[in-house]
Amino acid sequence: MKNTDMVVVGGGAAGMAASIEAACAGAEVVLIDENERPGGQLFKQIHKFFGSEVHRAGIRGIHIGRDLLKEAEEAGVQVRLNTVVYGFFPDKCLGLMCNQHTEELQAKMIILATGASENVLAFPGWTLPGVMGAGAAQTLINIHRVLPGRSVLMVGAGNVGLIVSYQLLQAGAEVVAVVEGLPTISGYGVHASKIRRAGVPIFTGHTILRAEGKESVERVVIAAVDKSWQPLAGTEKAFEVDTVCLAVGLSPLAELAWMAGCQFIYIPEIGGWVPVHDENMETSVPGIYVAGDLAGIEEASTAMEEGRLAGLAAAEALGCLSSKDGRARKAEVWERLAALRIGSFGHGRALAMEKILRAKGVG
Amino acid sequence: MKKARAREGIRTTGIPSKEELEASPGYPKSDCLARGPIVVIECVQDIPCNPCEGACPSGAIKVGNPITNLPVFDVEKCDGCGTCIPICPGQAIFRVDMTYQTDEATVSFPYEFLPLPKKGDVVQGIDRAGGAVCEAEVLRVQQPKGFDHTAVITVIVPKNMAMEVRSIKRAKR
Amino acid sequence: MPKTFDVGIIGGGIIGCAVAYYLSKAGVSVVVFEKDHICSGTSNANQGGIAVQLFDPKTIPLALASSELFSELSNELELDLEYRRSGTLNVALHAYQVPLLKRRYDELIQMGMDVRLWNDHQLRSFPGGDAKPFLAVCESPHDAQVNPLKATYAFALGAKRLGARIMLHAPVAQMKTDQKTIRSIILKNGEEIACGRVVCAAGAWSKEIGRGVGLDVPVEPQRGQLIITEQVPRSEYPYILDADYLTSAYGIKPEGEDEAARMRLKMGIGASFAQELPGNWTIGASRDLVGFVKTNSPEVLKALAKYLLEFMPWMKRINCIRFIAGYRPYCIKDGRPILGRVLDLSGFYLATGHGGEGVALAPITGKLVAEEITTGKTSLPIDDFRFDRFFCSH
Amino acid sequence: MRIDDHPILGKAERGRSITLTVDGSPVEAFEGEPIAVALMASGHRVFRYTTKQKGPRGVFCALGRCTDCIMIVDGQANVRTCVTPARDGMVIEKQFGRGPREEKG
Repeated sequence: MKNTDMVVVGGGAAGMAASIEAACAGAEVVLIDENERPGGQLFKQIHKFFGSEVHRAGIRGIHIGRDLLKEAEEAGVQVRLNTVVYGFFPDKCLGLMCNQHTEELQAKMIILATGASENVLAFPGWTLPGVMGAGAAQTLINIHRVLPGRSVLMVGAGNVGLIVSYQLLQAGAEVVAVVEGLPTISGYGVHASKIRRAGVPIFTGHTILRAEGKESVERVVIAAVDKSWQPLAGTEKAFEVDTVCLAVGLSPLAELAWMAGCQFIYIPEIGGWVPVHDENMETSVPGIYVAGDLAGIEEASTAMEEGRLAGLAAAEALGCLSSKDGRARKAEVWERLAALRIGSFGHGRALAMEKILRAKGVG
Repeated sequence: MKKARAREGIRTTGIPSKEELEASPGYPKSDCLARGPIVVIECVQDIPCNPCEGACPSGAIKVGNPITNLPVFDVEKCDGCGTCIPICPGQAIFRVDMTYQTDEATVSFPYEFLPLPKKGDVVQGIDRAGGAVCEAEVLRVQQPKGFDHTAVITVIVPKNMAMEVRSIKRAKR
Repeated sequence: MPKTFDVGIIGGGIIGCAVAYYLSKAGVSVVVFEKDHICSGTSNANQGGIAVQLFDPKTIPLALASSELFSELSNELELDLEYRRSGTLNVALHAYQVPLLKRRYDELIQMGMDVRLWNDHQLRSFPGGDAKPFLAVCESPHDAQVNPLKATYAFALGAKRLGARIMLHAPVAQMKTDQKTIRSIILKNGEEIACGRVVCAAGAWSKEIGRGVGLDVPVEPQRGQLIITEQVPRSEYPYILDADYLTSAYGIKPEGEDEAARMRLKMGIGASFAQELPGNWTIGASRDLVGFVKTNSPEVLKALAKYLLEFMPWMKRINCIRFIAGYRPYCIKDGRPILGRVLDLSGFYLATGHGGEGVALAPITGKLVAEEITTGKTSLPIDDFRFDRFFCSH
Repeated sequence: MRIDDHPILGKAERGRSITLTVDGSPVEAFEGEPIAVALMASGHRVFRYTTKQKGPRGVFCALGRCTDCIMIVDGQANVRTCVTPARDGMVIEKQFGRGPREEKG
């Protein structure tokens, strides 16, 4: 069996940042991703990021992704693409599969940065072709450069729903409306303003009743809902669309963390079941770290910071960083992370993170 | 009346209300508009974000600590250069020049759609709700490399529309 | 005053639930103590096979009766258990297996079973093209498959409908006895429940339960690993077995013809490939005694996959979607189940040690143990399965 | 419905033009792009029909996770077209349940 210092599973924002930090500290790092190219969801984030200069605010996600790839290469991270981690076995041994061949790789430290998957919403007609995740539509338009349809109804006015609506417009589709069950828009108001200026109505307090069509979506019906989420009779509106995008939240992709025996905690605000971890992102299983959406659904900026934190902490645990240097470097990241979790949009996530730390007994 | 107001505002409609705008420290007081071209920051939520602060060459925008502070705009220092417009990830910064002509003002805004209009095109001016409110003549389309594909378009509109027009109607592709 | 039931059953797997059902049907008041939740131990990690042709001849009458009971249970329990008589093929891939297979065939014929040995044409026409040629195949067309999860839940729900109480997350701490007679059960949370009789259906955990009343129940957890594939079209032969399962019955040492085969035997791997109703194949099975360790090992998974391709090379391009491990409650003395009363402890019954045959034998186990509790007699003889057998010298 | 030009991403860079056969008809694709992308670009929306309800399915997650877009590719069923790169000459068929359409005489 092959051995290495560190394996990072998932080559998205968190995994790349973790790999770079650990490799720069001198660890031998293998970064594994099941896709043909690394970057995770960064390469479909074609909008400019928020935050401050240290978070690379004002830069588009694609460019941050390109920079991370370059840094990873320069740091000597071994990137293995098209490789699925199919199992987590005892003694930190990972089962890998690539081109129908399997092998095992054992690591002293493992960082799981497996990301998240989109939630679905069931309604009559939701299985029809044309109903898809908002993230799916974003992949199609921004990476593969193909429109999923000509006219779209977006369900969900969180940041994903708002951003993807805007990007669908940029790609040349029409977005007939954004529907949000809550009475208010939960994403950033500025994202909502952009699509309102572009002529897209946002129906808060509304839900999708059904999608209709013979072989694929041809029409949707929405309606206002009361306080108990029941549709109000007489408020139905119909739209002729060929696509419905669902932006109704994300859930951590936690299979490997479950297999590794990590302790979990249920926190709906950040996606449901998430692995408990300490301030170094280390889980209840010593030597196994988590970062990014797996550690609680947030955004690319926080994912990168969490990745850096996990990479530094794991490098420190390996002895690649002195505890003095490690502590100083981690303190910088903690500060940057804290800055992203303040205000009315960040407060709930900050509380959720405190809950996780308390569950680990370090809060 | 009260009920109607509860349904307004950025959290409900996606459009900042008049009250929200006027309460924001980035939104210039109406008497400042007569001075010449100045930026109008329509940032009304405590998003952790501050690139506008660093972008301004004359130090007219202050966010400070924490970065969820709303940007504070100092009209005295603003020379209306508009460097901040393409930088704002929320596309919430505009420029208004009420001194352009007697009856006409100019409005500059970020724009990321194709096709781009050309100087001299007469297009429809669009307000914050996406409605066409007036005709607008394209005065300038700036898209230098540093803007990273965010064009900044300047249109000429009737003066009374300068604080309403925030974009233009997208042309069919 | 503690709560009172006629019978307390320890274990909410398929055996415990089946015993609870048949007792409830006989009008007995029953409580099931399950330390976790229904089907959380062994009954959720197996292939649901009723491969009668592999059974030890002493157990075959029970297996046949059990399969008969299954054929009625979907109606009786008002839930489709996916019971189907899809048949099994027992396959000899290696020369040393051929006489074993033929010997077993003769035995089964003598017992009156409808089994067939394949002729040359059938051997050649097995689907799969370039398959390693099968040297001999014994087909048992009445062997069956059932969905083990549905069956366990159906028994539990059926018992509940008839008034049984099922206590989940209720691990047993101790059993109170008085004058060599069971009196009550005390749960880990301190609750005491009086029951005149106790059935230990604790599967792989039976040793610990037995120890609590001073009995040495010779059951150990045997780990079994399975791979589950994606759904593919239904095969004409959805249940394929390996003649190596007969080696222990006839005291023959299996031969490793090459390194891979030697490794396979070392890991306790024998072919048991079963296609479930939705189309997924379960690829088993491995057996090893490693204590309560429920993790999979990559070596076993790879060896299983490799072995599968010796039988069905066309599966090379099929995706595996999961793998699981479970405990088989294995009787380390003779591999046979342990059923019925215990002489030294009045009111204590065993229904355990079913190894890899718990699902197949669940209905008959439930029926016979219930009969013994309610009437003192059983409709099929169970002397060969009694706990006392370990202490009688033959 | 390909996006040839884009305000942020510019002109599309694509692989070599190739041809797939989809349910017997030629479909243009670009080498290396996911099969599903070529199908969507040529207006295909239904990729398969489900086993029990015979309901149509198309691309749902576009990440290789949900398996809604599986088709028969070069005779092999259950191929996730959203993550399988297109190669010249590939033969692609709609999947009916677990495999090809059952011809009933």
